[in-house]
Amino acid sequence: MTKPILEIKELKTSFKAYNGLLPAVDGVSLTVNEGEIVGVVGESGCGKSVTAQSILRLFDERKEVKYEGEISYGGVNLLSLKAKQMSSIRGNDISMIFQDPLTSLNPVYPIGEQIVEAMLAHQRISKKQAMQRAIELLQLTGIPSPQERYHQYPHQLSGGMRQRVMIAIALACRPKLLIADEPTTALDVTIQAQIMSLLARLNKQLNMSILLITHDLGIVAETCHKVVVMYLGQVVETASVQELFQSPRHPYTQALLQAMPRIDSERGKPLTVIEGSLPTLNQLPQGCRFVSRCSYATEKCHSASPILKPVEGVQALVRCWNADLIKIESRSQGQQARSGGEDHVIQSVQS
Amino acid sequence: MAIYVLKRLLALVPTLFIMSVIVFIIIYLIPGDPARVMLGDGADEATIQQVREQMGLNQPVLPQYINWISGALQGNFGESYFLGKSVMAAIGEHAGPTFSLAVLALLLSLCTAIPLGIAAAKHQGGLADKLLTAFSLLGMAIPGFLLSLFLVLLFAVKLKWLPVSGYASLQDGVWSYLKHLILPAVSLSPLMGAIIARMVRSSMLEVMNQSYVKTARAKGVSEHRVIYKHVLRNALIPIITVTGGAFGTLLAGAAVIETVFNIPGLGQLLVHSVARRDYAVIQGIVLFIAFLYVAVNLIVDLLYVVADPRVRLE
Amino acid sequence: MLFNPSNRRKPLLQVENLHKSYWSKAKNSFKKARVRAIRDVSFTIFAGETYGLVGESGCGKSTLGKTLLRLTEQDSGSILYEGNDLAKLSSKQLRHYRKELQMVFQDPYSSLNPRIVVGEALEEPLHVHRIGTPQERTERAMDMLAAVGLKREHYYSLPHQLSGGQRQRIGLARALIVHPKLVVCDEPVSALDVIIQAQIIQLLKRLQHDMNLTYLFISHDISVVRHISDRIGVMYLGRLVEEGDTESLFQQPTHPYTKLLLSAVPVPDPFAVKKEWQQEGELPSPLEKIAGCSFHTRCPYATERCRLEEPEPKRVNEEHWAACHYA
Amino acid sequence: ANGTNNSNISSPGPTDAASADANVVDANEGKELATELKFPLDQSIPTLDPHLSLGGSNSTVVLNVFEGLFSFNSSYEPVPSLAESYEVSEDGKNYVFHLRQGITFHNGKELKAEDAAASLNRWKELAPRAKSSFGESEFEAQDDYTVVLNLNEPKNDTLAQLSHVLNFAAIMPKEVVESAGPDGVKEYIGTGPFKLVEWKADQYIHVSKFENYQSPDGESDGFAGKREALVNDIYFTLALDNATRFSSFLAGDFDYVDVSIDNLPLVENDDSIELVKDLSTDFNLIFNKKSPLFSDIAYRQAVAALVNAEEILLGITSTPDLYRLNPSYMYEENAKWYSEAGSEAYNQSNPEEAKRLLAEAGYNGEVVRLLTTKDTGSFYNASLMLQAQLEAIGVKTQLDIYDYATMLTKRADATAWDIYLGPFIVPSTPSQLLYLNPSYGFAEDAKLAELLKKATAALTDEEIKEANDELQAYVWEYLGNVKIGDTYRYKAIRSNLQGVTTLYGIPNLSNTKVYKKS
Amino acid sequence: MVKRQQAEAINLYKLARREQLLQQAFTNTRLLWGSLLAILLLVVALFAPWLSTYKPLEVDIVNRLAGPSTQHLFGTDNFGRDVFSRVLHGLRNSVQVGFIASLLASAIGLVVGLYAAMYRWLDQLLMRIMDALFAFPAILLAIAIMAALGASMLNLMMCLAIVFIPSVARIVRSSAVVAKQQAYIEAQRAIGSSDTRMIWQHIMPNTLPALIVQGSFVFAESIIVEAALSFLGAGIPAPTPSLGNQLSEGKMFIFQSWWMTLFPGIALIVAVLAVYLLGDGFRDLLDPHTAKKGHAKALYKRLSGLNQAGKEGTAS
Ligand SMILES: Nc1ncnc2c1ncn2[C@@H]1O[C@H](COP(=O)(O)OP(=O)(O)OP(=O)(O)O)[C@@H](O)[C@H]1O
Ligand SMILES: Nc1ncnc2c1ncn2[C@@H]1O[C@H](COP(=O)(O)OP(=O)(O)OP(=O)(O)O)[C@@H](O)[C@H]1O
Ligand SMILES: [Mg+2]
Ligand SMILES: [Mg+2]
Repeated sequence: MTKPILEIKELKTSFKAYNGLLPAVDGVSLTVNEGEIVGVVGESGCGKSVTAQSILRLFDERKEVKYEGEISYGGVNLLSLKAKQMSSIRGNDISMIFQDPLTSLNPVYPIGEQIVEAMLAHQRISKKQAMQRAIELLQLTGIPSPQERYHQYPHQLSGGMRQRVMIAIALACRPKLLIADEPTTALDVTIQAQIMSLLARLNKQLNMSILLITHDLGIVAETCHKVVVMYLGQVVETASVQELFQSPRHPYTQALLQAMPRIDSERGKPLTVIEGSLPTLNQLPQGCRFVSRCSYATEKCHSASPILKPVEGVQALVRCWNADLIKIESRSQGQQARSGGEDHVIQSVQS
Repeated sequence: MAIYVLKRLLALVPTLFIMSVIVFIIIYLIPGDPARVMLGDGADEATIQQVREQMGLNQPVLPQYINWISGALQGNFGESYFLGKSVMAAIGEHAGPTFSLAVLALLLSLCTAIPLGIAAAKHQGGLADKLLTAFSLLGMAIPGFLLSLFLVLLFAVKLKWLPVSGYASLQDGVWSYLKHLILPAVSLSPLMGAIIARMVRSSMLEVMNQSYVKTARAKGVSEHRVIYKHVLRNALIPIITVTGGAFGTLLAGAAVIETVFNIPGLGQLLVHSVARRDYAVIQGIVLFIAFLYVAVNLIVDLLYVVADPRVRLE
Repeated sequence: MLFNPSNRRKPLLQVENLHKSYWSKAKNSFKKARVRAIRDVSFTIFAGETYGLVGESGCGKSTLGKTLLRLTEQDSGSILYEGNDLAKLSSKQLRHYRKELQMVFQDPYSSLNPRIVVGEALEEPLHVHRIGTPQERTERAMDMLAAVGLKREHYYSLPHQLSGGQRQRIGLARALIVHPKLVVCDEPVSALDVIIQAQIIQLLKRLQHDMNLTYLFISHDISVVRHISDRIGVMYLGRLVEEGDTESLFQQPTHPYTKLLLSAVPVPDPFAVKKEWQQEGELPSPLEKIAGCSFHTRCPYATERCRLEEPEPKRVNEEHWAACHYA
Repeated sequence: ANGTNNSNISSPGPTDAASADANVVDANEGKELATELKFPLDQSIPTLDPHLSLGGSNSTVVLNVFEGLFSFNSSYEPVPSLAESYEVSEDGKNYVFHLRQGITFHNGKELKAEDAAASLNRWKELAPRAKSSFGESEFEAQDDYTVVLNLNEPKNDTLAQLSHVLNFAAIMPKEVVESAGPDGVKEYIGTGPFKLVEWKADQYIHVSKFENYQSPDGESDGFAGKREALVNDIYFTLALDNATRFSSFLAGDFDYVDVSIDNLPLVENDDSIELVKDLSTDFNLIFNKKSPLFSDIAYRQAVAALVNAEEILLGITSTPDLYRLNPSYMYEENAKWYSEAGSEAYNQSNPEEAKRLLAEAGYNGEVVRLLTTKDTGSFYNASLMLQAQLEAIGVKTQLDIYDYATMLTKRADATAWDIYLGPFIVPSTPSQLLYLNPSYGFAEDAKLAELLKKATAALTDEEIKEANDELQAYVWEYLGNVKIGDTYRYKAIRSNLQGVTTLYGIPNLSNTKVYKKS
Repeated sequence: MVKRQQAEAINLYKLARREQLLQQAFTNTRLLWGSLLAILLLVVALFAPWLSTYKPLEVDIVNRLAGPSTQHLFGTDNFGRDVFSRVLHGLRNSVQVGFIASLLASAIGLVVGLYAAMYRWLDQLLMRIMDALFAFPAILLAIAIMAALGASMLNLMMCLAIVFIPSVARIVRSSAVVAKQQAYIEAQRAIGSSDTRMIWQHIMPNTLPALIVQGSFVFAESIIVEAALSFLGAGIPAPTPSLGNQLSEGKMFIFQSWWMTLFPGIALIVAVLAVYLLGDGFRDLLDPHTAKKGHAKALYKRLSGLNQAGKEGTAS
């Protein structure tokens, strides 16, 4: 359970702009252990997707980006692999599903073919066998009557089903690690719930690690074992789920938790609002990147950039000079509210 | 599908109607008349009037138009004053050369445009891309008739490889047929090639940014397969659209080239018919070209169905 | 109206039996199809309250919002605003009411003209309604910028120079500058990150208080709706299936769809008891005609009756009803 | 003159192509003959109906397919062709034509007098010049091989009218004539050395050797005398574009082409190409006698005083080699009708006088509209030169350029133009002069008509000379038109094409043989 | 106080915008080349009478068909007219015809396109007519119209305008339809704007980039079609020099006097090229969403521009 399968150390991904490099990701370190679901959360544009795609090196290195740091998978640094070797890892050892199931499937080929394509790219099996397996996969992901669906085109499926097909493609070669980049943002809550439970089930059944990128703390709380919080291209906090929700240490994490209207919180209580501006990627402040919006900021925060380090009393890693000083927020309001409405909800559905 | 095609063809009726009215108005406005052209320089006024009378040209426009349209509705588009045959027959004879020319020019354009477009999209900003920019700009800026002058000078007059002008039908032998069409087709193709190449490039680039291409890459599919299987196939619809448009334009717009190369095509026939005021033929050709235009568009739409399973005709 | 609650409060907008269908050419098909976006919707919004509207994507929320403001024409039904039926007015007569009925749009990126500076965009409504001199308009726009927490400099910004949150503030300012009575907020925060979302929600609340506004608040995020609304309507496939005051609705969700919706919302609390997911099936296409209860395809309790017979609204309590045979 | 078969051969024609040909050492000795000839046509052909057709291109084809009772020799003298002989009454009013016997049409039918009469009656209705000459009289078939024509008054141009190449008095089968519609005959059946095989409008006209052809006797001269088809097939190929036509010649597609002076160097030094210069057209300036200005003779005189014929001709032909000054409306080769009477008025080139006359006439800056076209011929160049001359003495001008069809319509409209300057094919008698009758420029002058009639009615050579001088002198006095001059054209003929002769610029392709190119 | 602040802000904004535009203009090679060529064209067009060494109509039969020399830079034509001077005047006329024709076509096409996009019943009517005109091959329609109206420069301009109205109207209509569906147009309606205001104030500017590109295309096409028409003998009436006239005359002398074809030909290509480049360049400049994806410079601007102004919010 604790054997790491993916370790990222100080990853830096910079986009080539016409007058220099634009570091969209600068300082991401995280570890995914075998069988673990790791959540990555953060604001839009903070570099979650770039991180995910950097792992598979999906950007064009000749023109688009420059990678630095280390991504080690099973002891091999992916960033040092040749293009061919990288191809053999993609979809095979590590696979990925994207945010938008509506556009992530090629509209002109039947879905079955697209699943089979992944298998044929990596495995030596006959077309027939591949087809058989594809149907099994469709079944596994909970698509009714997979035989017929196999020959259907993406537009003939609903959003939820398409996302299942995406998952089936990702699972085609039984990867050890699945990277899911906001797999449910385009879907309705009810469908989201189905997909999330499917992922959780696959994680258990296949002992497959998942790197789950999302902006929804609710999903993190319900599905993940570990959480990585990102802000402006950096990891600012990593912690186990319980720890993070119980005692968030980074001011940004705290802000996130408090700004969210919750279904289980006291109604009408004002949300916490933080002001301040977000710096641009090409004009980053010298010190901490959160400094412009942080209410705890000190002189030091303005001048020196903090590093990701363990904090006293918890297992979390936090990128904050004041992590030790910041008062631990009491456990989320939900605890009190939960006894109210929510239990009832559960009951009513199950009844 | 048959119903769909039928519907589309029916939708053509108002367009054709409007066109026929426009043509009639133009004909009404153009001075000069066929009787005078036929009787030539120095014919006396009395004879001309007599022939005009016999041709029905002395009627007012409206009866003339009604006459014509009621014939047209029964599939009779009239007789040419000069060709000694029905308009339909004349068009049928002249459509072949135009069609051959358009097809050959289109093939030439496609053969240059598609590889160039793909290469340019694959290596955006690279050599192929720059080449494409140069090619497309020049292709659009050099008029076909200008190009044709120099092509004739070089390949026909100086080198004597190809004939200067004229047309041979397929029955006269494939080589003879091609020989006569090569220069005109080459003169016509740069413009089409330029437009198609641009479209191939931009359409490919557009598709390359789609997330399903990323999905394909994330599956570990080879780059070659990504380009040719995933990107090109999806980039096809806009390419088909411009190609169809280009073909339509070729069919309709080869008049100048046909004149330069003395190819007995529709364009030339129309130019001649305007010159000698062969009214029925002018009407017929204009409507026929419009019909072709729509037919090409219809075929393009039908091709969409093949290219993209999302498109359905019902 | 069936469940008209006590007349303590003054109804501002009463919608009765509203219908709206689109004849749309599906994107890649050449055939026209009928989308029944709103089917027989009736409800009342009282002055000064926030009425929340939730439902899945495509269930007709935006269409309802736009139809109320006559941005799209309804097929049938009446929209009584302070006793006048908006549905019957000509577009000229409607102009007058446009001042009092405003809208904030979902997408802060596309709801501002990219070529027009913010200030001009703000003055536009004043200009249209011929309010004030140019000087006064500019002053009012500047005031409004301040009211929504922006600086005066932003007057000269182009939309693309602003962040999403800032744009949404502009959208809000533009709606409020003519001092409307009712503001339809169509998913005003769903394109925003939590932190910005919180800012806008607080701003909405403050302005409601300051300017005595009535909101129709549309969202697919039930947590947000719960946070801001006094009363909530739940929509499913063009129908209002349940309506009630917020407390009651969350205490006592009655329609199975409401229950499903509530249970599907992930709770940001790792200690919460995990639920067993029970639901199956997916949203049927609005293109298909569904007989009986529109939810029966997904409802675990569906019976023969649900398949055949359309349920009538049933009262749960004074201000709370649900359209389910088994409520 | 009790003319019977007038077959004396007069002095050689201007081009003398035939004899030049004979002198050329036959470089093709020992070469194989080809059976096919591809011949360029430079104008589109609206109809192949010989009675209707007016353009030179038509005649190129028509004269090989059809024959008339008479043909011109190279001195523009009528020589019997389908006619065996003829008789004219003393008073010049009654003609009897005896047809050759045993002539068959291309459709196999034998030529009879009724065919000739029917054809000629149709012809005289359709050809304006014939109509004005003997509109009231009828051709009648007396027996199977005799046709008679009785005129009201003597016409010395009768035979010339029957020979003329434009609106050619071709003989066709009676049935064909009778079934003809307003737009011409439906079938093209003649008696000529070639028969029509296929007419692909706007592309080519294919004629092939007529095996049963019966040639008239006598030495070949012009279109008269012995004719023989020496190739099996001729494709008259339309090549309207000058540049294309010439490049096709250079590329070897054609063996015959007209050469502009500027292209001359390209063919001049080629031994295998023979250059032939032939008289093609004359240019005349026509006044619109109904226009506000030129209805006044003073203005016509002013323009006549101004015209520098030489400059205009140079503008048309670009070289002194290709034109000659000529005050007469006839070519000097046509000895019978050539006259220099009134020639003082020709080519005056006197701007001062012109200015004076204008001032006298009270010219006040009115715009003179020059009607022209760019479509065919050298109308445009000529008008351009004239415009320059007019402008130089302060006449306001406007060049109205239309396409050919429009120009024809405009020219028939008395309100649409003032001056028209164009090429004319020179006929053999004054009665065929288009511009002396009202259809060109609305000449409605009683004296002119009177003199013309007199000239036509004259019977003896002396009478003719006298009447003609009088007419010509009056033409220069009346100034309905101003003669500019005669022009030549160069033709380039490849040496493997032998025996092409031309008359009126129209090639005679019978007696022409083609050798295969090595 | 407020006034001063305001003025300052306006100035700042204007400055920034100008700087941005300038910067874009200079990094836009097409625009740069296009403008250079266009300036050249403009100079030629405006100053042709002063630049030319002879009168374009001055006939000098003696010196006809003389090759390029110091006296006649581009040689002389078959009338001995100076080709250089004629090319200058030809450019002037061709450019003038193209410009006015495209201006007319753009203006009318704009109105037709906008109103067709706005009102459905009008759409049917207008677009059917446009379809009919569109299906007419441009050259052939032009020949017919020129035959009907008679050859003159004014008629040619009108005729070209008629020929090109449909293509402009179609483009304008389709981008207006897209613009009409934008949320901010709906927002405008919600505010209570009148249709006229909506069309001209809000929809029209959005069609401008497309209009400019299409307009420039029409401009370039007009120059070509004018030449083709003159080539067929239906263009600007001779002797007025136009590039097409010169080409069609040169054609006859191409074997010995290549300069009569070559120089007008080059002039034509340069003119068309200039207009195309300019159109393309302008589109890039005017379009607020310049960034073709992957275009590094534009992307960079978008990224940095986006967040610079952000005083509080997110990046997106
Ligand atoms: N191809 C690219 N070229 C240049 N910059 C890019 C590219 N892709 C992303 N970026 C920039 O990198 C930063 C991080 O983007 P990323 O997509 O990782 O954000 P994200 O956290 O996934 O946001 P979201 O929640 O919106 O998906 C952003 O500022 C984005 O604009
Ligand atoms: N202009 C239109 N033409 C045709 N169909 C439309 C149009 N607008 C909306 N629809 C259809 O009407 C239904 C309701 O759409 P609406 O936008 O009101 O849903 P919504 O609840 O607002 O969804 P979302 O949460 O995605 O915004 C959908 O099926 C939609 O596809
Ligand atoms: Mg992302
Ligand atoms: Mg919506």
